[in-house]
Amino acid sequence: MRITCPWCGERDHQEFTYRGDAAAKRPAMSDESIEAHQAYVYDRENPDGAHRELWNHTGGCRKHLVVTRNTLTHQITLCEPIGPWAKRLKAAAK
Amino acid sequence: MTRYSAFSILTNALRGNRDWTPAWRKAEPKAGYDVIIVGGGGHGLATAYYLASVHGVTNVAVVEKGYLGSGNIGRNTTIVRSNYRLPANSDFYEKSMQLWRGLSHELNYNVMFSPRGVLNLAHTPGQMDTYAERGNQMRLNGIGAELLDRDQVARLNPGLDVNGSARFPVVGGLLQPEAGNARHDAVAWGYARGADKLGVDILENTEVTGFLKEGGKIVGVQTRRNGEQADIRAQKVGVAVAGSTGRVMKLAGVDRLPIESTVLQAFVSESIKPIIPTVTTFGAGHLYVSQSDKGGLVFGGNIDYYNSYASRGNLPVWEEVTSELVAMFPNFARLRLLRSWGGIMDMSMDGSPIITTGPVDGMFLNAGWCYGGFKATPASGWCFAHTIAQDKPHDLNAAFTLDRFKDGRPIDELGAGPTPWYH
Amino acid sequence: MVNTPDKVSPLADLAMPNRPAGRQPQVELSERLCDSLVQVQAWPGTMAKVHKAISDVTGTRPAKGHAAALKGPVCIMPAGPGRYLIEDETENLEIRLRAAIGAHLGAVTGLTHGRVVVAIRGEKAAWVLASGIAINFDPSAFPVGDVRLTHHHDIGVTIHRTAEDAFDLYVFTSFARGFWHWISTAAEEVGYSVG
Amino acid sequence: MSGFRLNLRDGVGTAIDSASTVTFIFDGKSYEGLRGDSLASALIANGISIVARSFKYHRPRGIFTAGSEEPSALVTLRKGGRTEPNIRATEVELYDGLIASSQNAWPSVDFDLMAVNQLPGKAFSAGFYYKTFMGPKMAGNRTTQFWWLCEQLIRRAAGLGKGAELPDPDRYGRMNAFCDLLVVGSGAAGLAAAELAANSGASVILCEERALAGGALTSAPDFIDGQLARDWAADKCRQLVSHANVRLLTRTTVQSYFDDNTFMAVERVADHVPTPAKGQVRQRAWNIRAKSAVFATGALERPIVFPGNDKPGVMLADAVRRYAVEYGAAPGKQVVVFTNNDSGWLAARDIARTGVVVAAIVDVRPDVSDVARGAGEDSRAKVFLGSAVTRAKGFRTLSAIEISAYNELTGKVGDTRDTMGCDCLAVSGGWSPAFHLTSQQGTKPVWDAELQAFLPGNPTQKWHGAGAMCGEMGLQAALETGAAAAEAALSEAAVPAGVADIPVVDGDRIDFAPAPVFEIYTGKKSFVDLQHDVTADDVRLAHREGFVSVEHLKRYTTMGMATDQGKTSNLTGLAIMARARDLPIPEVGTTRFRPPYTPTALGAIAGELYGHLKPDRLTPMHDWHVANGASMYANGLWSRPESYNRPGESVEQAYIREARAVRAGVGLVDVSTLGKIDVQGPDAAEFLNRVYSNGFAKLPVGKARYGLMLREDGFLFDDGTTWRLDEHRFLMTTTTAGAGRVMEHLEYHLDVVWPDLKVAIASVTDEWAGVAVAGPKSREVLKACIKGVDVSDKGLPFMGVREGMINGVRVLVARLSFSGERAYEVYCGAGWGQALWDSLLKAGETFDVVPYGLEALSTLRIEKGHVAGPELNGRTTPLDLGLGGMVSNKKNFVGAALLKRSAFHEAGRLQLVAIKSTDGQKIVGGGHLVKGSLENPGESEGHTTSTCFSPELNCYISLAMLKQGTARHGERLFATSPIRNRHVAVEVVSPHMVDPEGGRMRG
Ligand SMILES: Cc1cc2nc3c(=O)[nH]c(=O)nc-3n(C[C@H](O)[C@H](O)[C@H](O)COP(=O)(O)OP(=O)(O)OC[C@H]3O[C@@H](n4cnc5c(N)ncnc54)[C@H](O)[C@@H]3O)c2cc1C
Ligand SMILES: NC(=O)c1ccc[n+]([C@@H]2O[C@H](COP(=O)([O-])OP(=O)(O)OC[C@H]3O[C@@H](n4cnc5c(N)ncnc54)[C@H](O)[C@@H]3O)[C@@H](O)[C@H]2O)c1
Ligand SMILES: Cc1cc2nc3c(=O)[nH]c(=O)nc-3n(C[C@H](O)[C@H](O)[C@H](O)COP(=O)(O)O)c2cc1C
Ligand SMILES: [Zn+2]
Repeated sequence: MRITCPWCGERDHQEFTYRGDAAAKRPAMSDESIEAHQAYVYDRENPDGAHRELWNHTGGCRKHLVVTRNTLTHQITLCEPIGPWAKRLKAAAK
Repeated sequence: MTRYSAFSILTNALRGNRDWTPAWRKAEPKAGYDVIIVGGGGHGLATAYYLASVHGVTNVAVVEKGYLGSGNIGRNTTIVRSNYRLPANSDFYEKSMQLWRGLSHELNYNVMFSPRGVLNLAHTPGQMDTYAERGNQMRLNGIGAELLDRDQVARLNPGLDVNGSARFPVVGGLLQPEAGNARHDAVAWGYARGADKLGVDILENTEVTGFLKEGGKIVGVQTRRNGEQADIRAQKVGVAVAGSTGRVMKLAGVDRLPIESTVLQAFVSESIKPIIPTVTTFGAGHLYVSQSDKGGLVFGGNIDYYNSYASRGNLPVWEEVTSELVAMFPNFARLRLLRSWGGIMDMSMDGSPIITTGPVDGMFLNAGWCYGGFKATPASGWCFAHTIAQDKPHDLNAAFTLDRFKDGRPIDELGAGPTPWYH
Repeated sequence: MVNTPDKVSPLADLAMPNRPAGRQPQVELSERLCDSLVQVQAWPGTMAKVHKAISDVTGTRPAKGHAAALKGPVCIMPAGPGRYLIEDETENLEIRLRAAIGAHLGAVTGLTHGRVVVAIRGEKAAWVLASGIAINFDPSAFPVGDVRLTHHHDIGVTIHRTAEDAFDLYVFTSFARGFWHWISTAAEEVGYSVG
Repeated sequence: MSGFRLNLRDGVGTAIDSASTVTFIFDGKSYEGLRGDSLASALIANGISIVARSFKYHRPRGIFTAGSEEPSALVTLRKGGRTEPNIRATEVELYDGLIASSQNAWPSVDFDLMAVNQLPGKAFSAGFYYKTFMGPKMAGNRTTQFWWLCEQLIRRAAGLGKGAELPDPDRYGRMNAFCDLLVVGSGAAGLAAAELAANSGASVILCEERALAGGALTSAPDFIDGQLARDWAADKCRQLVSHANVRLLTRTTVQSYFDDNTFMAVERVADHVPTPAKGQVRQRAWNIRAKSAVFATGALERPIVFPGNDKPGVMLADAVRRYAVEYGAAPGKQVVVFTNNDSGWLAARDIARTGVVVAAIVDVRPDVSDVARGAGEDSRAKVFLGSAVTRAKGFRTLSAIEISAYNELTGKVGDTRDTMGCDCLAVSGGWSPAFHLTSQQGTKPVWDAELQAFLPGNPTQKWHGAGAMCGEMGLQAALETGAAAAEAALSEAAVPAGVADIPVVDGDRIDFAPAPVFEIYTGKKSFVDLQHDVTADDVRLAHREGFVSVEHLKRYTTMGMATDQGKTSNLTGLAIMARARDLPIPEVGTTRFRPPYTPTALGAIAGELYGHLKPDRLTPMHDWHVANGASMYANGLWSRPESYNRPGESVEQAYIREARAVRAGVGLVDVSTLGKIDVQGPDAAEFLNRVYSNGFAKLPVGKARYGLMLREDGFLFDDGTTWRLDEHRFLMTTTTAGAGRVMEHLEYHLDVVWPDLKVAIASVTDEWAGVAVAGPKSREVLKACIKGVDVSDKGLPFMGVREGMINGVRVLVARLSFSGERAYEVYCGAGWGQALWDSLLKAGETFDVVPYGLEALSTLRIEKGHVAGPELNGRTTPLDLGLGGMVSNKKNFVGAALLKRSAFHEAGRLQLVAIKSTDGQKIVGGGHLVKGSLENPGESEGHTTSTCFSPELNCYISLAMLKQGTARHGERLFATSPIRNRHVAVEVVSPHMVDPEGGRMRG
């Protein structure tokens, strides 16, 4: 697979480290409930089809991105920046 | 149905092999069953078989969307072992070993269970201690285990690079002498034939497309067979669809589970004369290899990490497994890869299986097999049949519930944590 | 007053100038000593100020896109969003940059000892690199002056294309010998000398 | 012995150099061939017909094809570490001194005793293994032993060639390539595609499996733009390589097609020479990322199945033609052509033109086209229409055939018309497009009734088919579809295509559609899969037993599972099953092709990783350690000193001496491998406070703190000290093994979870060398060499961090202790690591400083009850390890919520304790704690984690995890290791065995 890092450009997926389902959102620091953390840590939708997932470009700029990829075909339709630099990277892409 | 034996083979041969009959019937679906098992893989078929043979529940259908054995049962690297560390795993997989030993006779089908030994190589003294700890746990549980030094390992596997100059020198290994391989397809076919003989209907090319629900309880399945929809009712429905767990459970309204699906690739080389006697694993990476009876080196390594339902693998894993294999056996570099393929793994969050009642009323779930469900096939079927017939888990699978994640009792052999692709 | 001892490179004994007899070598490998290397990370809202601070200290500003900015001994290489690797001759670069860029503007990390620079040049330089590094070395995709962050298996590498046939490779120090082993083995095919 | 070398002249032997002879050895005998020969053509020219034995029945096998689809002619090449089994003779380029031998036969291919396997014949039918060898039922494990014995014998009989016993001395390489367009196959279609793309300025890679580019053109009699086909092809190649944007790779097979148009092709760089030149790789794996691809892989001829069809001498028609035309090697003196389509007639004509006698053409069709008829006349062969070859006869090799009347509609065989002497039967059963690559990607092929073949189907990735690969069998069509495919591909790669200039072909125009005849059935033994000995009856048996799905058919009979993957047999077997089921072929389906396209050397896939799997990671003081007697220990990729062994000293003696010296005086240990992460920013303290379970917000500048990091599920993840260098700048240290994953953990939280925190992190593991100076005299050592730091307890208190100079080197010193003694960690720039080490050694001389290794380091921390890797095994919580005090209940942090789960607070958990040997025996690693004897140990109540001899306590000790251990200090148990035959009486004690109050380290 080829993943387009919003900063480095298109690279082999081997340069990236998979970090799983982007839908898993950590509860806020104010939320200490076991249930909420439980869902975040263990429960996955595991869809067959479009999957928004996190990758870290560990073999490059070491920034995370969100990749939308079809789990049936492996086709990647979107690579979006995430994190503090997301806004700037998006703007630069335009 | 003909009983299989050397005698039946000879007499049939004399008659030009004309009298053999189908190994299992091409059954037509009935309107309803006591139990429907979704998934005609090893676990589904074994479950049906033990429901009929142990619990006397024979009004059973196994519903399989493709050809029988098209899932992981037909695409694994066939390693059978019980060299586990944690008690729940150890007891469960040892039960499986016991069933494996008698399986060919029980099914009157040669599943070619071959106790050739599984050898885990160690590359540092620290790793030897870790293996010793596991081996001792096995011994204490009554499972055979031996710690081998470098020379013993070298004698067992002549081509192995035991040179001190290797990048990861071999210092020894842990051997489970009674572990080994079995013939993947034969397990599926043997269980199918055995279950069929006891009256179980095996419905191939029949996909479950939904579940029938009444008052929140599952009362059957919707299917598509040869392009046609049909409902089949059942008192109880067991789901054993391995890599498809996510999609099938969604049909039952269970949207989230502690499972992710990923590809695991397997590889086979061209046939050659016997070159490695045992199943051997590389301890400084992730690689396991054994030789099939046909002569092919069957090997595999890590999963492809990312979620996937496509049984198609990637190139980095090719590079990783082959480089580890030739690092271990530098005399294999000129041997050639014949074929590679992928299977969809139902990776659970702690790397251990789930065999449980629920999570919906009227339903039973068998999933989360990760890399290692082939060896579990007999015990999994045995326990799942018990769970379905008795409406509660057997002691052997009592720990393999979904609740374990809620309560903080993961069965995490590697200590890798809730990241499925680390297991 | 004791003098600061010389920095010792892990390649000290390996990258010894050497020209093999016989076949004309098609690449030259060498170690380029680097006196000062500092990483600067701006915060998303402070880019302009950080650029200014860098320019105040080094006399030059980061270039656009993935190009390195060069001026005399100074080389400013883009190393991620808002992040630069700055090389200079002066030893107190880190201290001066930290003084110019306070925590409110960004972070300054000294990496002088953390990287070893391997230089490769020659007609087949791109060929040798491509045999282990999975980026496109075609000049249309990787122009002279550009910088790429990538890896060779376990080893992170920052590549600066200094000419069509020349590259500076910034490699993690602890891996430098492993990297040298790889690149010199790869270069055997085309023949190499050590400069 | 019927093959021979033809008179070489224009148009006969076009691929070989008649003037240069080459000597080679086959089965110990020396033969001559010509440069340009393949091993197969040279064997044919030397009259050798039996080159191999089949897999199961050990039947004699000859050469069947002229390419990589060969099922039969497998040999072993070379010797020693270069031994290569199962090599297709059809693909081997002859070189001087080549050594080949037959395999899977004993004593020889001509007379193979294993052929007795044929006798029980029908008993060895498909699936017979599953029905027998189960043996008598016996107690326990012994039940399986009968099969175990049989299996050993079966395994020895199975297999093909023997693998090498020695390591492969050759090297393998890799090349990463990028292009706009990858063209696979250099036949007419591929050349046309490459030409258009080349002229459009696109970057093009053209891969051709064979040594000679041109595909079918190399033996075609046609003219293209007035030029003989092979000359045209040669010209085109010359033009192509003159473009800077084109790379033509011959001897390069595109093996695998991965996601996003990533391909792996393998170039056989030095297989056509005796050994690779210096520095040269044997094979090179090309990892190609192509914006788009054109597959012009041609079509594979398939046979017709009939009784006796496996006899050496029966070959594919196009192969016979190629041997005669290209190699000037006639496979027989009397050739008969058996076909169901017109291409067989053209083959007959071309064969006859080389001077080989074509005695007859047998066609199942009652009538054929005029072109075919004309070709038949040219070949001067006797023609049998509406006829079939119903039997191949001969002892071991083909000597005659039986021709009978045949009704192509009913499949009925009529009267025998003729028995004809012939030593070569050239069969054509039609053409199957080679869509293996697209099938690898999961594209479902579609049936073409006219061609009686599957076509590739609709693309799911960026590729386009051209030529015979997509059913366009004619040469003109190949040229046209090649250009069209390139045009479509270029638009995908966003390169404007120029105008295609399509050449004009002058040659045969035939209809390739065959009669739908796959098998001539007479009830006698005929083979579908020649390598695996799968017969047509096996297919019918599978049908009878219910293995009717193609995938079941394949697995039950092993059809198509041999080294050729059924390239020439799958469709035929499928057709026989379709007939048995009375279904049209497409409804029976087809099996899936998987990568690689042809068997690929494992070394080639490993590429540059063959030989050096992983790089070493070394500290700046590595060379010193090695020079000073250290035995080195692998810790992940790092290499670390285990102990510095004096002459005659064992590792155990050495580490005990070292540890003792530290407790008594002072020692130095290289801690450069610890993970080090620079954490900076206005929110750095807050960030640390969130990722550590203990508080970090209020850590003063100039102080370090030991921190615990948990996973979000509450289990321990990593530990280490973090030093506050200034208000917004911290230096975090991690365990050696955990450095990478901690870095990723932090990056994840900064990018994904708390993107609003202003924190930057950077790995500085390689920036800093680290030396720990430990022992009661450590302060004196430091004092003797450090400048700018007051090392008094007040000036540098426990956990204090200061900056100073040692012999001109700027250092960071932190007063930390892993050993439990007064100790300091001194860090400096890695390039000065050795200088620092030397300075500290020098300063320590008067205090008898010793360097110590990992073993002593670990001994000291075990005595002290400090946890490390073996205790942080991913299944322990801070509470289990007695570190509950480091779990803040005043703040939320990663892992806080799930640590509250019930199971973590139950009685009966494994808890950290220490054990002491009470009988003087050694506690070996990996033991379990039990109450019983060695023979009858009882249940495991826990296990040891880190074990050593304690010089301080003068006995063997170990840290251990014990059920409810905290409450069991004082209890007597046994540390048992049945696997090492050890059973040691131990006492459970508190893990804090040395200086529990910490007075020594706090000073
Ligand atoms: C490459 C590879 C190597 C492996 N190696 C080993 C090994 O060495 N040792 C080991 O112990 N384990 C190994 N495993 C794991 C093992 O194969 C699996 O864990 C095990 O086979 C899973 O159980 P199963 O046989 O029931 O699954 P499967 O055979 O996958 O059965 C599930 C069945 O459910 C069917 N299904 C899915 N959805 C539906 C639906 N909607 N309706 C009807 N049917 C449906 C599928 O078609 C499939 O046939 C390996 C797996 C792979 C992929
Ligand atoms: N001899 C016959 O009777 C006959 C039958 C059918 C077609 N044809 C002729 O075949 C030609 C069709 O041209 P074409 O270009 O489609 O096919 P082709 O057969 O001329 O060329 C295909 C080429 O692809 C190469 N190839 C296949 N797979 C490969 C892989 N994975 N990696 C690298 N190389 C690979 C083959 O070695 C071959 O050289 C026409 O000339 C047509 O007349 C002839
Ligand atoms: C243990 C084992 C051994 C195999 N050996 C061979 C083999 O010798 N030849 C072969 O072509 N395929 C072999 N296969 C692979 C199958 O052909 C097939 O790829 C696999 O069952 C997956 O099915 P699929 O490729 O149709 O998806 C083997 C599979 C397994 C599990
Ligand atoms: Zn990037």
